[in-house]
Amino acid sequence: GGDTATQTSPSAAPASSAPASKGDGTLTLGTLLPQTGSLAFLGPPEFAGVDLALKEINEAGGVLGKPVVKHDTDSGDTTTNIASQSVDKLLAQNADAIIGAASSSVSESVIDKITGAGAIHFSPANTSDAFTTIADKGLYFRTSPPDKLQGRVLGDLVVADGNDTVGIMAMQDSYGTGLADQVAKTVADGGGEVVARVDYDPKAADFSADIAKIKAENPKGIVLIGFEETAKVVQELVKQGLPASKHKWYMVDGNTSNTNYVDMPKGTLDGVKGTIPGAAAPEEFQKKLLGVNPDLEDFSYAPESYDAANLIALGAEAAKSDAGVDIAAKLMEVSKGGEKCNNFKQCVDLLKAGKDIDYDGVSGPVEFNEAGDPAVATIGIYQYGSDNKYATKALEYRTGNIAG
Amino acid sequence: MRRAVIAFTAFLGGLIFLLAGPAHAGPADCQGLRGTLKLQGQPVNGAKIAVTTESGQPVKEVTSNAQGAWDVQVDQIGKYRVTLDVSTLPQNSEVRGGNNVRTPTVYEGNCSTVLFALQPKAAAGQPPADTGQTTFWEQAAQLTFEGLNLGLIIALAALGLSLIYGTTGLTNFAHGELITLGAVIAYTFNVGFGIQLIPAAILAVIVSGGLGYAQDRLFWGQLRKRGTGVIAMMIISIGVAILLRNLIQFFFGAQNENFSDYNTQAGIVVGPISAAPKNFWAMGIELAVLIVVGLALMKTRTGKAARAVSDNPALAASSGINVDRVIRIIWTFGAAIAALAGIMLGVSQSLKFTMGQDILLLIFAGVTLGGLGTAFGALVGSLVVGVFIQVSTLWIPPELKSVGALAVLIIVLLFRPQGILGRRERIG
Amino acid sequence: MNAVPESQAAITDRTAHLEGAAEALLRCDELIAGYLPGVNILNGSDLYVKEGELIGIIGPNGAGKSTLLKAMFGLVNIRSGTVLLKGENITNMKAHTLVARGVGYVPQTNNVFPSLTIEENLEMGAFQVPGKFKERFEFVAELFPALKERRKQRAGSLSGGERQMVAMARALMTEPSVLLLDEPSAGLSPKLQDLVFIQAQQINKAGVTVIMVEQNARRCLQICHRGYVLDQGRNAYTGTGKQLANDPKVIELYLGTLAKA
Amino acid sequence: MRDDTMTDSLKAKAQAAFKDLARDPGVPKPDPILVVDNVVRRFGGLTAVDVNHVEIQRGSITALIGPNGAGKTTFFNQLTGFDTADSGTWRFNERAMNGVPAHKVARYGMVRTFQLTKALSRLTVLENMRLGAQKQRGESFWRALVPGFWRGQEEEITERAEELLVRFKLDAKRDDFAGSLSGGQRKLLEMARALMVQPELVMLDEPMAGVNPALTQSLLGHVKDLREQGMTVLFVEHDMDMVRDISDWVIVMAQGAVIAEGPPSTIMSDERVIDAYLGAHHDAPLSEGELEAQLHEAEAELEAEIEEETQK
Amino acid sequence: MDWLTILTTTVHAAIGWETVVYGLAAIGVNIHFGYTGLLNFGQSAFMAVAGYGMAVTVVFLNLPFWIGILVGLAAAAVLALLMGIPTLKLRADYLAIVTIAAAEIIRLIFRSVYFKDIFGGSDGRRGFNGDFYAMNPYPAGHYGIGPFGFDERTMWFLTVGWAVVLLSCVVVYLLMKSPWGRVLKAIREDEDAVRALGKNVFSYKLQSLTLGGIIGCFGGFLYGLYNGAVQPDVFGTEMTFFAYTIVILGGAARVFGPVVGAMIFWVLFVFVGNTLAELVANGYIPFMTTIQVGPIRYALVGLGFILLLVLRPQGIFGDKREIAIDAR
Ligand SMILES: Nc1ncnc2c1ncn2[C@@H]1O[C@H](COP(=O)(O)OP(=O)(O)OP(=O)(O)O)[C@@H](O)[C@H]1O
Ligand SMILES: Nc1ncnc2c1ncn2[C@@H]1O[C@H](COP(=O)(O)OP(=O)(O)OP(=O)(O)O)[C@@H](O)[C@H]1O
Ligand SMILES: CC(C)C[C@H](N)C(=O)O
Ligand SMILES: [Mg+2]
Ligand SMILES: [Mg+2]
Repeated sequence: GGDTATQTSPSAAPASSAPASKGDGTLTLGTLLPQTGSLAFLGPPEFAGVDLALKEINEAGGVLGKPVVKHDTDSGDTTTNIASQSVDKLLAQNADAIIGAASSSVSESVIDKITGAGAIHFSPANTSDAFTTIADKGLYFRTSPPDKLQGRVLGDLVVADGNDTVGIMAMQDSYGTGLADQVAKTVADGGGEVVARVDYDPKAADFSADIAKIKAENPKGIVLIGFEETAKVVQELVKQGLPASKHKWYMVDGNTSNTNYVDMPKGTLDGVKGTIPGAAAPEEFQKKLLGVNPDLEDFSYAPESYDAANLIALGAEAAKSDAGVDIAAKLMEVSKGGEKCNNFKQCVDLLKAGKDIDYDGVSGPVEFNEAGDPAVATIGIYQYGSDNKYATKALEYRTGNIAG
Repeated sequence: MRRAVIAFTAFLGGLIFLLAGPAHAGPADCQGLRGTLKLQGQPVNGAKIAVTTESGQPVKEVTSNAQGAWDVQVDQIGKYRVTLDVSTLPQNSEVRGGNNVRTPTVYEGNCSTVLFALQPKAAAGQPPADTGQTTFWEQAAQLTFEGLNLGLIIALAALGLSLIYGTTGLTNFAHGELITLGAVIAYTFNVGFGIQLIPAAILAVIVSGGLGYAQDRLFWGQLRKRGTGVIAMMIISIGVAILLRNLIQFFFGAQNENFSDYNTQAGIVVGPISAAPKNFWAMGIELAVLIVVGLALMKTRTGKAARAVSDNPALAASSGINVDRVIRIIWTFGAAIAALAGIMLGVSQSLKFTMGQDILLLIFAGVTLGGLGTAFGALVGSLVVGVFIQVSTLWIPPELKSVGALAVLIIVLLFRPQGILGRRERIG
Repeated sequence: MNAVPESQAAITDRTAHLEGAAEALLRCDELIAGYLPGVNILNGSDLYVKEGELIGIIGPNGAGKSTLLKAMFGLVNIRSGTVLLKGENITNMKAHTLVARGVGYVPQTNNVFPSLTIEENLEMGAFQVPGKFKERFEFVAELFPALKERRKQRAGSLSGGERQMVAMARALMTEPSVLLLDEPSAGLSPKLQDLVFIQAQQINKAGVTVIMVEQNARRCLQICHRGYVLDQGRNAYTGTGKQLANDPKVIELYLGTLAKA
Repeated sequence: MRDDTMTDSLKAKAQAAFKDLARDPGVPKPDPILVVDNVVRRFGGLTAVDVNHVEIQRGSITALIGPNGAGKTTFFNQLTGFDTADSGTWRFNERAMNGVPAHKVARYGMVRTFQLTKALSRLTVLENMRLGAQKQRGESFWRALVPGFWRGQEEEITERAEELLVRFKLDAKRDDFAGSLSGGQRKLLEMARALMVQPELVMLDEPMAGVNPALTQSLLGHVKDLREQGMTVLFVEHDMDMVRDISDWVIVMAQGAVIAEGPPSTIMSDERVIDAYLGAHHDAPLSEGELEAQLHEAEAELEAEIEEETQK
Repeated sequence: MDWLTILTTTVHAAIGWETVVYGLAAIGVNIHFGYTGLLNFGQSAFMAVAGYGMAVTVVFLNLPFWIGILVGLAAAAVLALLMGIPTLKLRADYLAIVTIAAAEIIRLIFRSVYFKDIFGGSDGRRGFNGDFYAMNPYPAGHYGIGPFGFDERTMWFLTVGWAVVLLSCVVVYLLMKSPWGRVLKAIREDEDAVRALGKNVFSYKLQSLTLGGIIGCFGGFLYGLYNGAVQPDVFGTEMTFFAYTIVILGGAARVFGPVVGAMIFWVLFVFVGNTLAELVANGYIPFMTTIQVGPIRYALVGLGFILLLVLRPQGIFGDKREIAIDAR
């Protein structure tokens, strides 16, 4: 988050000095990830990523000589108040850093509470632009890139596929509308025309009216931005005569899923493309994840979660303290500029040897900028086959600077 | 509708001429602008394209190659102007929309694609090529159909609610969960045991009826016996709703699911409407059930007894009506009908553990609008709600569509406080 | 009320009751019943009716007359005591099963189904014998012609007296062998009050056992074979109708002198 | 019991006002408190009320009688603002009252009771009574917050309420919930509560139906007292003994219209009234002999019918 | 098993922010429903307009905190009028549905894209509680005994919160003992009878709606202040439902019913949830995964409420006799 924002808002200033750190010698991590709600399908890989990292950290001797402690909680989604209670519980358990939430909206709803308590708020999956400028006392970080990049890549993809008329169905929240704005801008710049844009309520009972609005304009390409409810949108598209065989559909990280569409008739999603932030995860990493949770079907955001846990642990080692504020001060340092290393054991050994390190994670090089966002990131472009699943190997990866 | 059909054919036949760049044409270290010009699916060779900086400084001019592709690499990132020289296009073609200037941005280490969509020039006097758009009236027709589709499902669900409310005075906030449960049971038979959906649905309706019976026998009936008031029962039903909903989530999961039959059925076109065959079947079944049950309530002895029990259970008992039995019959039917509504909802949308809860307010709105406790009122009210929700999106954003329907509810009740078909009580 | 009055009517005592009740069709013994936990409304009421008798129950407001009828009919929980019908123990039996045994009941208040039409109300009266509906409907329609005219009107919109007619008619839809009437004449015009009393007597003549609670006490005592005076949930006096009607104490405490005529 | 001679003289005084009046429906009274013109209320095809002109004499006890369904209660509903008349005007103390909402009607001094009683179930009997009192300081939001403002008044009210409760034999029930009262007790409470309002005109809808005769009798004395205090009473009743005993004037309604007016003695012998309302046995309860005769008649009829049936 | 955490979170829940916020919502509902018999199922709307009124004033209009509070209060009062004038003439059950509908309309407007610039769409508004915590008189530190206790922020919040709760209780106590309260209770029983006695029923209902709404509105402020954010979806029907459950748990028409009800509610909620989570995390319930804890917790909580209400339908403070009267 931008400390600048804190300063420009005078009303927030008195509270912006983070409370005294309460390091107790043990690094305590809390997870705030979706066990329920509309992102529940992304919960398993994220939990697995954190679990894997923790396993490696503790095998390597823990942090500050003690094993890292972890508490799992559910983030639910914005329609429930679960996240808030989970945070209360984690803070009561002296969590130094909280990994989560997945949904940007959920994160926004608890960020003041977490940072107000002086803990680190570290999301592996928030991509909303809002966090770049949010007032966070310097305690908010993320390993996932802001949607500026994803929007750019997706927009370009849509144009490159020759869609001169584009319809956008976007879930109405900070993530959905932000991403949709970025896509729309890129498409317009590149010569396409966004002929229909519907920001829908993900809780709506059905989407027939929304699709009717898209259908009215008969766009060539249709961009679907949302979470799990996209399955309903897909059905409605097919029903109203806008199937993927006649129109080109595009999806995003919130709905490019290998579990949500498998029971649809063969070929429903054939050829549909989707973008997910994150570089190709090495085979070996996926295998390790499967070792932690053999039932994994999606791997989205597992690398980001893994990196988040590692970074926090390294930050603590570098700061020689487990207090959130101290770790936060070191996070930028360990993420860039120094001797490269890419797992906890390797990095911590370098740290102990008194070296400056640059952690390069599974999800990418992870170099934090001032706002606590990764400065450079990779977006993968995936494509569905006739079995309504996408290959975990992307068609293409595009790496770029977030800024610019 | 004919126009829409033609539009699609046109689209498929490539009447619209496109120009598209391949998804990954350039080298990995590409930094600049690129694109591909196509007309009617054929590459356009020799079209001139000029790239300048934002301020107009010329950067480079290129011509499209045999594949129609062009490519300009730049050193500076930032905004550029790309102009297509229309005079170099094949005769009788033009840029769709007429604008031949684009202002893309180049980012570090990335190429941005620039698109000029080409189409044949419309001959003078001829209407412009059909773009496959739908007219207002086609949209209105489609939305009315969607409204009836939704309205009938709401009506069916509302009927179950209204039966139980009418007989026991219970405002059952757990009705949504009865709907979900019906759908989930059908799902279990259908997907879990591999039974075709129609027999699975019949089984599920029967099982749900049984569960409704059991629910009254073991729970609500016992509460009534203890003299629990209707308000207390209403609050208890909130607890039941929370319990059931989360149990369903525990077993079923939190994701959307679909029946294995009729899933994502492709739409067929009937007049101005595009809908899946299953929608028509479902609407037929719903209407039939509604009318049969409504008439049964008005005409049969048990139906009248149900209304009598609703008015005054003690007096009903004094008249020789076995009140508990009547209530159990109603619970059985109410739950069975709710289950059917759930299955229909699952068929037409998809299944989720909150599916019932999500439409509960609309159900209540339908029941209330029609007049509490009247079977046909529930039908009328629900149809009004359903149609209003969908049709209002012609004017308001779809995300606010429920606002329209709920506002109508309030406005109607202002002028008819007893609902559309309800009756006023006499005073004195 | 504790002072022993000088009167023709006997102050109730158990021996007389037990004697008379021996061959009764319906008898209640030492009923204790009430609505709220810990509050008894009936404090050991005794009552018996022989087959073919017409019994009147009178007493001040709140004495427990309605409660007694409700208790017999299974609408109030009996805490102790027994109710026997033809020797069968029917204590706390459900109302609808009593209807099947030939008991009919007209409540004092809330005695119609407001959202049902008059005709449907009467249909409910004949619920257990739907086949008889037509025939009985003609019968009650003749008694209360107003009802036939309005058969499609919802009972909820009827006037107080019209409701009372519906309530009475509803009970007459079945041909009960025991009929419990709770203030059937209240709210009716004098003309119809006559009708009700005559009707009650006629039904009784036809072999129906009738128990009638009335505030129109004089009229009631006039036609009944025996009467009970209930006070504070206990039988205060009992005797033949004539005895009670002429008893000075009963007159002073319960009948008043207004209608002496 | 009150001093008979005294009430009798008062009764005479009240009746003096009626002495020279014509016996026509709608006859003008010397000092009317309520004047009603052309009030019509229809329910679908049914004309429930169609009153041309009627006046209620101030300070009198007027009875409104008529067969069941004549429209008496509906008429009350129109006058007191509980229902909207299709047309018509009425003036109470010279003030036009149509369209005035129910609570204002009561505040102007015209209070009614309900035939189907409306006990405030989960309030105690005493609270029910207290509610009736008017102009309570503690009924305004801000003053309610400071008990000092209303304590004193509350005590006065309670005193008055308790007096009435004793009169109505409800004092033993004063702290019980009104919902636990018997049918007759509810009637009593309904009336007692209306009297708490201290209205100018009290309109009682069958106040004594279901009330024990002995109690009725003692309450009649109270009603006469009201007249003494200058209150006007308009009541609906089917108990002719009561009507005869206390009313100064009787208005008869049938099928929505006023068909006759007059003092009780003459009205009860009016042919139309006997026909439509009283029936043959109005002036005295059936004597034993009559009863027998009636019964025989009925039996004979029945037999004849049965014979007819069997012959068919 | 981390019994200590379970214990501390449970104890904290009893006096924590949820109890304060939901307690206030329930005190409002108690006035509406418990005393006046108004089935207002739109209580969450009062909380929403209050929270948003404050948030929008501070964040969007850049006005000071106190103005935000005033705006929130005004918004709640206006809502009471807007909602009350058309709906208070409806029969109880119709009123229930209409008020739910009204509350949903408000929520949908708050979350709409159309007004996103003002209300922030489905993400709501955040970053407005700085002034509130700036007023905190407690120096930084831990307040409490051993593991039981709060940091200075929470202490400040709870001090203010409980002061508001107690003040509300005093007001309710005074009012409901007065003739004013008697009129409300009478309206609950039968409004026609009250009308016949010359009371302006409509005006009293409106007063009741406004008063309960304003008390609920403090719940809305405090929700926003504690969480530092207001979001449309937390002000959904569930919040109102919980408030009703709390009222019934504590005993309707009892001054302290809502407060005690809220304590029971949240203790149950937190205790069940955290115990279960710990049991699962430590492998005592092998057939369940941590992911399934969420739903089972809610299910158990639902079950708990059912049992409480079944076993004690009159609530903690309620009078059994009252329940027995006119059960239907
Ligand atoms: N809301 C209504 N809808 C239809 N008919 C009604 C309605 N209210 C009253 N009526 C009819 O109007 C007529 C007059 O009713 P009202 O209650 O005024 O009679 P009443 O003179 O008070 O009779 P009673 O002596 O029996 O109380 C009755 O026939 C009744 O059925
Ligand atoms: N539903 C009830 N709940 C609690 N108490 C009740 C209830 N109904 C009646 N009671 C109490 O029982 C007593 C007897 O009532 P009941 O109705 O039997 O009297 P009653 O003799 O029929 O009087 P009335 O002549 O006025 O109808 C009353 O004093 C009343 O307090
Ligand atoms: C898990 C992701 C789909 C979450 C999404 N990127 C968001 O920020 O809301
Ligand atoms: Mg009685
Ligand atoms: Mg009447």
